[in-house]
Amino acid sequence: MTATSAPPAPETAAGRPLPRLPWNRHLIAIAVLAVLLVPLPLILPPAQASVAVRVLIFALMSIGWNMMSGFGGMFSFGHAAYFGIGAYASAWLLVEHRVSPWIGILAGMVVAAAFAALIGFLALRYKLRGAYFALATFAFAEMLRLWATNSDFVNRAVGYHVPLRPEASWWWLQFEPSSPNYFWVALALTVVALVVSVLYLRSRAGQFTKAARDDEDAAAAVGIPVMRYKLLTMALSAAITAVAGAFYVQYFLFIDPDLAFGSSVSIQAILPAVIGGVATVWGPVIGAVVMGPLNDVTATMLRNPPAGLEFLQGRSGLDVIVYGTLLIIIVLVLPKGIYGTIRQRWFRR
Amino acid sequence: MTSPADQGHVAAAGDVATLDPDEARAPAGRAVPWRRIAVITALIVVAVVLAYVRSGSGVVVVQAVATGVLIGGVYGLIAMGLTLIFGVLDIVNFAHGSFLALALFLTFGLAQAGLHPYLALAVSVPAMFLLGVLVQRGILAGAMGKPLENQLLITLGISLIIENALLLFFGANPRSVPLPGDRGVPIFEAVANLSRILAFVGALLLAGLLYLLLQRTRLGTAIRAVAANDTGAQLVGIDTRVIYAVTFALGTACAGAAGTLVAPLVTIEPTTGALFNIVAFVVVVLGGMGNVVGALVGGLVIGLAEQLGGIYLPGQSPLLSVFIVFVLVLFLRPQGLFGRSA
Amino acid sequence: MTLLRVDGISKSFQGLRAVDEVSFEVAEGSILGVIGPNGAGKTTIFNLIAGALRPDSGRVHLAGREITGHTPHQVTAAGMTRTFQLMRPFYSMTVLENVTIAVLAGGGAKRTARTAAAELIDRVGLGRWRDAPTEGLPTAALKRLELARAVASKPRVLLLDEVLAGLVPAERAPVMELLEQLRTDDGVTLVFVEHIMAAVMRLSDSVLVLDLGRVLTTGAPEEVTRDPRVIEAYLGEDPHAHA
Amino acid sequence: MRKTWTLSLALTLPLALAACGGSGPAGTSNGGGAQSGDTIKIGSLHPLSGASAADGQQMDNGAKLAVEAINNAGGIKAQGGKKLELVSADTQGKPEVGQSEAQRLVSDGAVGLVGTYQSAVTANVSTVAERNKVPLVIDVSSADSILAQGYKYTFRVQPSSTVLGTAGAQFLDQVAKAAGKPVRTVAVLHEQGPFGSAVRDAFKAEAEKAGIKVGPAIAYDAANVSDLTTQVTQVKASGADVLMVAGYYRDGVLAAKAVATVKPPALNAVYGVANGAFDLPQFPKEAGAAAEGFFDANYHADMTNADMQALAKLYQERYNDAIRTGAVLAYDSVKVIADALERSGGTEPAKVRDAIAEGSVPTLIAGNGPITFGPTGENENATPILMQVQGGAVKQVFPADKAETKPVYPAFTSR
Repeated sequence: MTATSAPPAPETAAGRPLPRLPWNRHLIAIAVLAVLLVPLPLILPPAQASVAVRVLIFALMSIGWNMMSGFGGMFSFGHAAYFGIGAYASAWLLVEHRVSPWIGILAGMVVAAAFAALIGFLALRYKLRGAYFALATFAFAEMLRLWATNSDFVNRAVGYHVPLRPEASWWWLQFEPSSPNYFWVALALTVVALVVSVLYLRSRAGQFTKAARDDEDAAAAVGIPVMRYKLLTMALSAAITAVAGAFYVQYFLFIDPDLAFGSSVSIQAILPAVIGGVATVWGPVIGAVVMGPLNDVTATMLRNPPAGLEFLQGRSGLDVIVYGTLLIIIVLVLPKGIYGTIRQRWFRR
Repeated sequence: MTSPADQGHVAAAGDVATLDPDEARAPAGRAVPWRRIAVITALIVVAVVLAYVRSGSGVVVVQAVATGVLIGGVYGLIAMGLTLIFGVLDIVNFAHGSFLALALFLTFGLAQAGLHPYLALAVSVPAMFLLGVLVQRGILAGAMGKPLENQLLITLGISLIIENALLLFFGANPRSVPLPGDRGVPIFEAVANLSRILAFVGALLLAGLLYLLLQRTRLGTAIRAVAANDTGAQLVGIDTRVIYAVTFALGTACAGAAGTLVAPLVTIEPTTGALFNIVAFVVVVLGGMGNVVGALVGGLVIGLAEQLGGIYLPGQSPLLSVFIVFVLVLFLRPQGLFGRSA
Repeated sequence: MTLLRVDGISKSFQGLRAVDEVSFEVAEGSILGVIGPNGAGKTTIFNLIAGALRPDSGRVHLAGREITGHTPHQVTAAGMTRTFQLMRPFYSMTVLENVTIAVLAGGGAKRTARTAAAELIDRVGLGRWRDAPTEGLPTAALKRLELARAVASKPRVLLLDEVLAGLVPAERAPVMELLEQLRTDDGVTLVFVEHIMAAVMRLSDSVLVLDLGRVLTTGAPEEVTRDPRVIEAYLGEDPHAHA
Repeated sequence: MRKTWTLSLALTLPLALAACGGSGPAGTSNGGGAQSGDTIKIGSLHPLSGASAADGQQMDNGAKLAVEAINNAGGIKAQGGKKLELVSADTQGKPEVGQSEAQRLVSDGAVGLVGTYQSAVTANVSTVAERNKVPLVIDVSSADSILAQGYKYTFRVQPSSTVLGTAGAQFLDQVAKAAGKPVRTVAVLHEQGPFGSAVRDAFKAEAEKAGIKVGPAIAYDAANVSDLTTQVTQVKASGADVLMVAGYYRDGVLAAKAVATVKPPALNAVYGVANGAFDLPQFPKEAGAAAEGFFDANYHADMTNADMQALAKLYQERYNDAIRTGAVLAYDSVKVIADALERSGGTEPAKVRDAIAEGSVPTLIAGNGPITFGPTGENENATPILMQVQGGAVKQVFPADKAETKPVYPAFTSR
């Protein structure tokens, strides 16, 4: 970092300059990456472009999860709740009330944030920690799933189809199926989420959140209202994951209770961050890049299995076995995840 | 935020229980908490009466109670294994249900080969015990003492692998293991299948055996010692690594036994175990994490909640009422109905 | 002028009275030493007045305002900060970040917080560790960090829970000097729990002796140590056991 | 700043690599592309793996047999005898996968799609079809909502949930009246998903028109129900004389076992509507005596039709398995597209779509007239028939022209 010509850092009484904050580096990296990725959908064949969109949805979900569980230290096993709320809020507004998905995304964020704050308030009020906290978040997501399955208000297990529009429209967030616009919108949303998380982490609130994660009592003792910042973090985390849900609906044009609130959705929000690196800015993104295409790779393999494994043809489940194995290996061998480990080696301050 | 800072790391989930003032009055283990049993019984009676009012039919309520109690015993057995593992190893074992699924398929295979389904116990219990030892020594031992999330993620990984390996090799077509000579048995005005009653009785027997093992044998004493204080246990010469492996294996053996017992009742699919797993977590929290007797009682309560909930909330999934009970217990009595004792 | 006033606070745990009708006052700019054998309730009293525990009865006033039952961060905001007996840094952060957060939490401006924190770190003599991660820091440094972090929130009253414990004698003197400076230069009022009698004798204006949750006696250091009840209370326990 | 670049590169590279890793599908399709000049592609989208793989493979096989039959008969004669080529894809029963696989088939040049079994997957695939203006002929998927979107490119061969529920109620009324024991009260036991609910609603509306009281209606979660005894006890307590059951295979067997255990005395019949268990040959085998007398009003392959018998024989020989109705529906669906190709005068999907909308194609499904599509894309002649387990085998019993034998009502004479 010394090679850059930055304005001189302020010096202290002892005469040593203060270390530079890493945040600008993150912001620059995000910008560079965004610019590099813009032409991607024009290069990729359509099938791969849709994989790329899926990667971005994974990343978005997991950036949200990481905010609460990584930086906030509150391990959520129920992020499907927020993904589903985002998906359902935007689908409900669009299908039942003809409201633009853009407004639907915002509404989903607001509702998810409010729900997260409510769960968070209850969980913190009753001092649930560790396993109890994780199980409570799981229970709330499952309750939403069961409720949605049987509630006329959200069309029961049928879910929602997003009606097709006669022509492409930015306002209705609907394009030709092979349009690169989908990728660009997802990319923009992911970049915004990354920038928001970097800005949040360097803000007063983000710093307080990390302090409260490290030691709640010590944080309170230096004057941090721990509850307020934990709730704020949970709300922000839920809002980001809700964006992923809302975009999912607009891209796949369909949602039902299992796709929205199923426990596998919660796992999909956890895995990228754990594989990439929990409590790192880039972990969820890297994890999503690893995880997103796995399904297609294994499906391809199972369609034409290599010699000796012919009996696997037409079977499914291999992709999840690979996720599971990867998960165990990462937790045991690289507990800081792929990026976390790399950062430790390369960017050691 | 009035958490007692001088208690140090309250974050360790099990400690929550020890903060309960009631705990002091009912010292761990021995004394029978009559008052609490009375309260729970009263609550159950109220729930049954309300169900009667709601449904207007005595037969329906009797049937619901019978079915609930019978399946509740099985939930209890599954949850005992889970709670034992939590109490001793501090692991929230997400793979418990998948061990059960494995035992289901094992039982199916043996029954296909002509063995009586219940004789499969002789294979499934030792096999799952062995698998438990292997998993604990091979995978989980490397993460002992790490943050709770690590173990949770590892067991999640194990469950994903087992479940999908079953899917990969057996496919998802539902299978069943019919019990020879199965028939309806009248219980008061209600009826229940013989297989269901046998599963219940079997679950109670095994639960009793496990209880005796923990209370009356040297091994059980060692396990309880490690649960209470592992460094202390180490100091008096207990090899905690062996105890960890044995306890985890006992837990998975419970899942194995439960798998064989329920095989005639359920449709055998790779995901069947996951359904039981969710219920078992609820039961464990209800009974108090690490409390083996609490798990059995919790199982009965949840079995009833599931059946009666179907009467209270018609058209809603019975699981919803299970989760409602779960969340209420989490918030109001996080230490469970019986606090903590292993 | 009385800055901190504690009136008859009590706290029971599971029927056991850990703190029993304890009252005392601390004048602005003074230093109060709190001593007592193990289990006397010293840390519990800190927890009660700093808001970590809610007293069963009794009141706490800070600068004339009642703060009984306030949460810890509210107490800190009202002007009283505590340290912990076991060092509790924000483990994922460097020394500088730890103190910066405390400066921010004390209402410091974001622009100048890091500079202010760095100055504070230099002042407590942690300069060479400033950019080090707190993981693996020696005990002496962690004790200083705990102190720097507490001071960073600009308290009027500082509650110190055994800041000297775990330090070798050579490391104690500079810390004691620092405490005196805090009183003289910054006008901070100090209340400290301590086992090391030499420090209590040197620093305290007055001493509060606790035993079994009650106030045994209070007075000037020399008087108190001559009090036969105090000596009796300490019998069977070496007051330097924790040194 | 060098590290920033390194980081960006490190992030971009795996993404690019991952994209290549996923290129299997495209590679496969390029291989197929070489033949695109001389064949006409039809896409077959079914769950070839996953929870419904057995049914999915049956349907895919049915589609294959149809293509084979058409090619053996000289291909598409109006287009110079061009041969059909079936491109199969696996939805894994997952909507996202269904969507991307459908997209892949369309990019490969499929002129029409056949599929897909699960309603959620079909919903997604129908959207792909609509957006790409390629016709989709649904073989199996009964949810009403799919065709309620107003899509122009989606057609359905099997009857919808509403048709099934309505006809089910009519059959029940007629059979009971003919037996001289008109139905008084029907209790309903249905899975809580869209299928069970839609069947319940349609059945209830039609039954009440005939003066039959319907209630209680008890829902259960098909995914995790392990026992239906309490529910059947509720039926017993209600005193209903008929129990209608709308669900899938596993829960259907549970319901049969529960009825055999509880034995509601007032019950004259257990009556499935589009039940996933009651009309399958393996149902009497698994449920044993408990299955005897069970009715099911469902679409079903017409075993009285000679062509159907030939197809069943061929299927048995080729795949060593008894043909299921799903496979027959897939077979018919391919026939629908082939018929349209004969009349469309080209292979542009839009023209094929118009030809499908106007077509009339004979079917192997019992009770149905030729397949003709109404304005919403629904097969106007799709209707169920009534079957009953008699002597341990599933028999067609109603309407009279499709009956192999007479219905037995009340079904439980011995109780």
